[in-house]
Amino acid sequence: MVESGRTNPFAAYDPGRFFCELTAGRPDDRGAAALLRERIAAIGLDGLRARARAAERDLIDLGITFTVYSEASAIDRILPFDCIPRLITASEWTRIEAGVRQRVAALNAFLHDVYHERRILKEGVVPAELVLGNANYRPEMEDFPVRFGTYVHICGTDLVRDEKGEFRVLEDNARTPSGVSYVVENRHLMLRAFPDLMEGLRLRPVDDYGMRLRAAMVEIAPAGVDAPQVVLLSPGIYNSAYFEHVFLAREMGVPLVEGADLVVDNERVFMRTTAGLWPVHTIYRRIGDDFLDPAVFRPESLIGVPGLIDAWRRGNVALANAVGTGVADDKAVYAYMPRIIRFYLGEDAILPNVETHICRETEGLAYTLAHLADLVVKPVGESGGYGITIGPRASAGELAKARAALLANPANWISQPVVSLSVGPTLTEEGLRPRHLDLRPFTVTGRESWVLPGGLSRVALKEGSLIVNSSQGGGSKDTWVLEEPAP
Amino acid sequence: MTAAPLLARYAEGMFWMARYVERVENLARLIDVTQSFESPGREAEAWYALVRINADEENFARRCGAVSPQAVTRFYLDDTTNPTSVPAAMEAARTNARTLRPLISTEMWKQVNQFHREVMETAPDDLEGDALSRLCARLKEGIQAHTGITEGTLFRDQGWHFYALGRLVERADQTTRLLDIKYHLLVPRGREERRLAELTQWGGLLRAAAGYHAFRRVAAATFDAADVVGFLLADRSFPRSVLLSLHEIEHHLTTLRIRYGLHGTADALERAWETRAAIEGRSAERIIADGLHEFLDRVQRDLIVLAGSIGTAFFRDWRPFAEADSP
Amino acid sequence: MRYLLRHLTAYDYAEPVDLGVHLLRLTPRTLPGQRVIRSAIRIEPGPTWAREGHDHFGNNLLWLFLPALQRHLRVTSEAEVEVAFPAPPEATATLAWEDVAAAALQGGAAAWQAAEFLFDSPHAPADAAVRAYAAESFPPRRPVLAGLQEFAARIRRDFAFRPGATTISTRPATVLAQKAGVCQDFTHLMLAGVRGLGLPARYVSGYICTKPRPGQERRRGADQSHAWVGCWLGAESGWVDLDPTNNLMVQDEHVVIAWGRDYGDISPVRGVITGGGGHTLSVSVDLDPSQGARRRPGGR
Amino acid sequence: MSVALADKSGVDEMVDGAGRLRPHWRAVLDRIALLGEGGLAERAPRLDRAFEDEGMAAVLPGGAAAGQSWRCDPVPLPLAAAEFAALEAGLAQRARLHTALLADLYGPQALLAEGALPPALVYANPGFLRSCHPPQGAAAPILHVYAADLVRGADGAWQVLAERTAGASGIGLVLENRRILGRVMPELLRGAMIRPLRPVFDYWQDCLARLTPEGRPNPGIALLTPGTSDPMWFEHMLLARELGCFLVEGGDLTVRDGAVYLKTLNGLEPIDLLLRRVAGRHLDPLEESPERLSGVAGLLAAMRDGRLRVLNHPGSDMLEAPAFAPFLPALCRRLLGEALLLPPVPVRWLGEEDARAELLRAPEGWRVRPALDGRAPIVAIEELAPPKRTALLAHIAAKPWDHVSLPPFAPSTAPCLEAGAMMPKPIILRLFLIGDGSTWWAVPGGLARVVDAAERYLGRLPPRGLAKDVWVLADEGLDASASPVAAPAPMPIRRRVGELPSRVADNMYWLGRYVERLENGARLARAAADRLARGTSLPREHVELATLVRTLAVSGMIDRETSASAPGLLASLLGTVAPNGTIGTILAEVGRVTDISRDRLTGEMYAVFTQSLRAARDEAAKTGRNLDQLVHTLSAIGRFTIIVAGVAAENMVRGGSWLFLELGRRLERAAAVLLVAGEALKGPPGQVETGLKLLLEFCDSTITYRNRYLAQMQPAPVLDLVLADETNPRSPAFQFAAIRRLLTDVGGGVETALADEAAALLARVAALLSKVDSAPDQASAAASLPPDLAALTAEVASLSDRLSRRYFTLLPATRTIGVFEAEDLRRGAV
Repeated sequence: MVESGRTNPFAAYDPGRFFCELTAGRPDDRGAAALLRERIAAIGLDGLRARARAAERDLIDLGITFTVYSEASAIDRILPFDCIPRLITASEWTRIEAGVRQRVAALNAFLHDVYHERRILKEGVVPAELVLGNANYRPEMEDFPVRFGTYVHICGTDLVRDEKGEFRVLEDNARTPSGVSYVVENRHLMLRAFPDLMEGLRLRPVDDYGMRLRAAMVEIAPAGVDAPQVVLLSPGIYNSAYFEHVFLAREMGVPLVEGADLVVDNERVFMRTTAGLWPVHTIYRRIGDDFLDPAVFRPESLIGVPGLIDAWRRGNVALANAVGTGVADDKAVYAYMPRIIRFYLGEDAILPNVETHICRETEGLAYTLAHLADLVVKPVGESGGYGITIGPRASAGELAKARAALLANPANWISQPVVSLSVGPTLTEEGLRPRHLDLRPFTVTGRESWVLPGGLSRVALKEGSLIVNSSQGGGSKDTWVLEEPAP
Repeated sequence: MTAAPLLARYAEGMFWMARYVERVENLARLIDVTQSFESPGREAEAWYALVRINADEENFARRCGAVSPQAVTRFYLDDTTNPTSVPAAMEAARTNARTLRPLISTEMWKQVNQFHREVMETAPDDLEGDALSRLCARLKEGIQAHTGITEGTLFRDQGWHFYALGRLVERADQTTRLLDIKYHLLVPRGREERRLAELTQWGGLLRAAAGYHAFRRVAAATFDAADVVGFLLADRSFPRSVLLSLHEIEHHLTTLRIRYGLHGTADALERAWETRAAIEGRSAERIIADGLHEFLDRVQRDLIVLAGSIGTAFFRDWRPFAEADSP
Repeated sequence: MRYLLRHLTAYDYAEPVDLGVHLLRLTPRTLPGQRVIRSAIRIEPGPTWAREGHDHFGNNLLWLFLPALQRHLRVTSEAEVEVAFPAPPEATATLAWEDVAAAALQGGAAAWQAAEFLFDSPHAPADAAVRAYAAESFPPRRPVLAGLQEFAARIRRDFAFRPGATTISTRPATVLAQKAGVCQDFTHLMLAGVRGLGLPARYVSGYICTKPRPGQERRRGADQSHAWVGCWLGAESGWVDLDPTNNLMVQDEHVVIAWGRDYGDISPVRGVITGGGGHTLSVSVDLDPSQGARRRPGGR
Repeated sequence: MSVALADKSGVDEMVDGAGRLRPHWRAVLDRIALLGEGGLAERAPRLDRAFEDEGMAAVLPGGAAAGQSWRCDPVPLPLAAAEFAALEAGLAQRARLHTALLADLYGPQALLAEGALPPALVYANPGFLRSCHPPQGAAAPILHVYAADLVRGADGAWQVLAERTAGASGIGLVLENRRILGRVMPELLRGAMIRPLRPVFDYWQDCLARLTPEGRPNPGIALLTPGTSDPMWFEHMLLARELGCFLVEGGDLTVRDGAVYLKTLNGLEPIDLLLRRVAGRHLDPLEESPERLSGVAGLLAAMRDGRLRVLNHPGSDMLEAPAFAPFLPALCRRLLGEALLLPPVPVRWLGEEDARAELLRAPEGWRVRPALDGRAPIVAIEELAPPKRTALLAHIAAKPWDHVSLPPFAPSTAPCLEAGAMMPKPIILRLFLIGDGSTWWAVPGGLARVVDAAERYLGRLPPRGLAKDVWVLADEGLDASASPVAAPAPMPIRRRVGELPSRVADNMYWLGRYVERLENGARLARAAADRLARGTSLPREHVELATLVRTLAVSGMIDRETSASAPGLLASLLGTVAPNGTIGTILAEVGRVTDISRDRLTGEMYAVFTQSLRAARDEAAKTGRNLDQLVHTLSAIGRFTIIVAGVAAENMVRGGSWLFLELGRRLERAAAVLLVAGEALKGPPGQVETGLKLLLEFCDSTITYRNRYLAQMQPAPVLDLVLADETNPRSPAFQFAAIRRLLTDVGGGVETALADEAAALLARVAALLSKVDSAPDQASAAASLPPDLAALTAEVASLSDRLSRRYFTLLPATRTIGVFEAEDLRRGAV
């Protein structure tokens, strides 16, 4: 059914059994959600659609796009943007913020430990082969000191929300998490296109991310440098996230460089300028470990900087994130995160994991095999939604294939129950409809951690879909964190 | 606190973005003038001159074959696969702008981006009848908006100087080529009784260089070929004259050298100075008597070398340790 | 009769004048009945450029370009003139006025120059009432001069000489209605009336003797520029001048400076200035009989 | 395509009496057929639109509403080569005849003495200038342009209805018709074998070269226009531009010591040739019509003295009198010894007894018009109401020489597009000739004017109407683009930089200031609108908005009192962009100045300016009363201002116009940034950071600031960037440096006083900065700046004043003395 523009767009909206981010009653929102619904209704479906179209046009004009490459051509696409914002109350945010800080602290402690004493492995809390045998483990990092013990300077923590409204961590992104530019741009877009929706609501601002990030990058620069030169290293304009790189470079006020712009001479890193070589002290890199230095990792990499790792190891340049962090955000390690937090911090995880069964452990494998049709089975060390089997939706043949794969290499798998992701009203062809959401807050850590209020809310635009990745048909929403009530 | 100097890649991007933008403007103007001033019965010749000015004879023959107004406009305005077309130039300008995104204002990028899309949406209908002149007007207006934003938002730092160099080099090159081709179309016919017809053609040439009214104001009454050649080559206030372009090129190179200590400008400066001296040293009559084509040929070669030496000094081929490393 | 003429025009400006261009008609014409023995015009401040010449009507002209930033302009015209205009023909012997009118309109060798003064002019436009007033003196076939003399006498009789009653733009019809004015108004009135009947008539400017002759009353219009009417009596008799202000035939009390269709053609000191703010003007005219070379005109 | 049959009353241009197509129309119909079925009807509205947008009416201040301008019918009127050649010969003969006639009438007047012309035609003629007829004789009067209105009689032969010897109004329309037709319907002209109009100006300039008084190698040439209020101003502008001469008004010229000069920035420039578009009798208030001060005092003296040549001769207006027509055949034999080739329409002068008698016998059926005024309309006696008719007949009886009579005439008809079909409409053809005093050349085109049924023929071109492009077909075998002109010696190029009339410099300066004022106003309003949109909850946002409101109020854009609340501010902002608001008024002013400066802008620049300006004004005039509309309007204004900036940066010749446009922009921009800085820093030191952020936003410098400095918002670096950084295109320092360069150029390196002042301002900015930089508490130091900034702003204003006084000061008003006063006759003596 397609609703006409005049009816209340919420009339036909039914989130079913899922937690709805806008219609679930939350006493601590102080009426914000109701106010927002009223305002959305006042604009009406036609109004929403017209303004959304204008907003998309704006995105295209601004070139806020990612690039999809096929053989014949390169097409610039915008990340689909849904104009109905997601609301987070002040108390919810307090909890999330504390939770992701705790988690980032644990990740950094973990990384420091595995590249130094390996206490956690020696004590058997985490299986040693899971770490040392991991493809993302970098022996080059062993015994290498990083400033403040911070390996993960920028961390994106993926959260979901179950039927009860409980936030759970789905995944840690400790390598080169992306998407933060959308958080800021979405807010700008909402300010331009829907100023009336937020009028009078006190929202936590998001526009100082660049400044915070730059401050952290300056902090981590090699000691003794007076005015450290920070750069952002991008694979170049053909990278699908190029827009985000530009955005961050501009927001930070640092040069955006490509590999070819940097040269290493005498174990120091320089950039090529019209006036000659200019020293560089901190590199916020948006290139994977493997491509960073063809002299050390993949020799065929054209986007890297030969000699970079040497210079880094000499302490002449800082890299953010550090090399070798991939070992910490592995799905296999994820399962152990509650134990890791307890090990290093002596606390329980503030934000629980999604219940996870580690198939390398006998009970885990047994449980998984027994409940295969009810579980989501995920490979470890992969990302992007590929290779996943969702039990309740899988055919008998698919289940059989998954079972075989599990038995062949149990250590490569974990399983989780189907999390019923929360939903938010989303503008579709039919009208406002519930669509599943996740949330990725970003944590910036130099000497200390700072969490960007809100984060990226991704939405699965297909009905019933749980896959929120942009490459798989996901979109995004602006995330509104309400300010603490005034004292 | 000193800011970091300009990345070499940015300098290159600025230079090339400006060249492509200038190219779009020149093409739009040429097409507009050709269409407004085509002589009855001699359309094909007029349109083919456009192809020759852009040194596209082979390229055109391969892609289009026979010359007709329609073929030429399609070739330059609606053929994205032709590397010398307006869409191709705009694509290149945008790619460079994308590279420069961290450096240029949001307004500037947004305008390039919008304008690029507008150019890419050119449809065959836009080349028909009166739509063509409207299209050319839109193209020119788009470039003028680009220039205005650049003027108002681009800091006058190194990047701006490279931007200016790009526009000026391209402009000087276009003006010499325009003069070369048009002059040879006109002069061999020079029988006295056709003088007026030629003057009319010169008017078309001046319009193509956007200098018609300026010239009218300078040349009080009648004029001849030498006046036009002199104006386009050596006028000191006409923005598209070769001399003024060279003069400004020198200014920008000198600023880069003095204010930013870029000593790689030496070669290019010398080249600009020599070319300028060659133009200033001789009257238009003298240049024509000695062979205008040969002279323009030399200026063009000089410009190529000039652009090359800017490139060698600052852009792609720049090898910081090449000399030290070589045995 | 010999006269010494002195005509002083003085402009005083509130603010300096940036630029002044002037056209003077102050030098008496040389005519069969008028001999200009000497004449001089002094200008202060001295002009940066001057040209002498004649206008379409043969009047003497002087163009002046004055230097910038003057605060005043003084023009002094001095001349010694001997006048003895021939006596007019016997009035009853002149042509019937209708014949004069027809000859003038016809133009051609005998009359084409007189025909110029047949037509309306800006200061003497045709007017039915004025024409009717004039026509009373022109019954059919009346000799033209007889009609003119009677017309001039009627003006002298019917109108009061009253400075300030009119301005330069007052039309003859208004003058006729209010029956008052100055010499210029009477001249324009008479021009409009006579031309309305198809007779050529011209505006003559000049001076009239300042001091009355023994036994006569002082003439109206003395001490100033004066104006009267020249009338064409046909190819043979040519032009005679009548002064309606004083009801006189012009013979030896008047000095002729210039003539034209009306005042607009002969204004004596005409100029275009830029700046200057307000100004005051003072004029004085003396036309006194000279006793030989008792006093040299021109002051030197 | 339907072609209605020609009305019986007149011959039809396209079909003969038997309904057969005349052969020379074949070419036209073939071209039209190329447009396809309905193609003509489809293009017609676009043609109308183009004329409204770019035509003559579009330049009239305020723009013209639809239907107020000249339109061009899409169907041209072709003239066969032989027919045109005959017309050219006939009209050239008439032009020669008129030249000879003038030579006599402003010389010996033998024709009057012989009785070949009645005196009334000369002496009652308001066009006869006595000041041009000195008794001792003068140089022979010269005709240089000539036009004639023609109608085709029932016998198919062309007759001359009226002649234009003063100037040839309408030639600009001819060129515009062809240009716009060529642009909107290029297919129509492509490949048509018609003679091009382009050589017109080349020929014209050749003529001017030959007409230059001898011994003047670099003549100063000017075209004198009554000014922008003249309905034909567009044409004057076009001609001046194409002929490369100055477009001047009376006030731009001055006569010094007997020579004519143009007042320019560099002083006085001599003028040798004056093309006049002002009636001869309004040229010189000293000698003619003192009541009009539109002319130049002393001009005629300079002309008589041989220092200036006026074209056409000031006295030539007299020949437009319709009464000359019946005398022309005899005069032609008498003066040229030739038979008159082109007959006039059968006009009779009522000064002739027979003609008068015939008219009075049966007045019905006669047309009457004033004999001596070629611009007065023709009246049909039978159409007059009885009292008017009686009055007219009485007037004719009293002053028979004052009128002419003519029988009714039926102009030929030509097909015009009406409601998609071709309909025959009566036309009058105006052709134009250009000459150098001896030889004449006809412009190979013309103006075919459609005579509205309601309109009686007027002597002058009406302010609007429907015209047809006239195509002169090229002779077979003859090169269409060749023309029979002998080559004169080429003239050397003459530099004209700096010879800018002060009036034009003034206009360009204000154009620059207004455009920049618009940009700054739009920027501030935009910043306020954005904050209004997103709401202001944080204290910082309150401070920002309050600062913006203050700045807008100080700039006179809004009223501070009524803008205190959010709805009040929105209303104020909408009010300021409305047509009667401050920004709306500036927009209108920009439009006005653009129009009157049009002769200084190339056609391309003008088109770009006006199109984007119109878009901005259209947006501003929309009735939407919401934020969206406001933002749209501000964007459109922004687009206009950047386009002007773009054109100024790359497309304008670096001459006087450009210098003053730039000066205006730079001064205004410097003042605006200083103003915003002053307002942003008002307040306690604790609010300084907020002010600094706002300042960075206004100056587009946020990204650069981040690029150069760390996140920390510190007063000294921010103020350095926005005020004192000479590389920042928005900083006052950048403007002052530019102003110094511009003023140095304007002063020609000789006058340095003003440039030195600009340099002093630059130093003042630097001093302000060091004050903040060296202070122990930068925030307090910054908060103490507003008085200094205000002082600096005042100095910018004073620089502007001095600049105006130096370069634009208009001379005080001119007046006449000694004509209207005549106190000497009225002073109260006795």
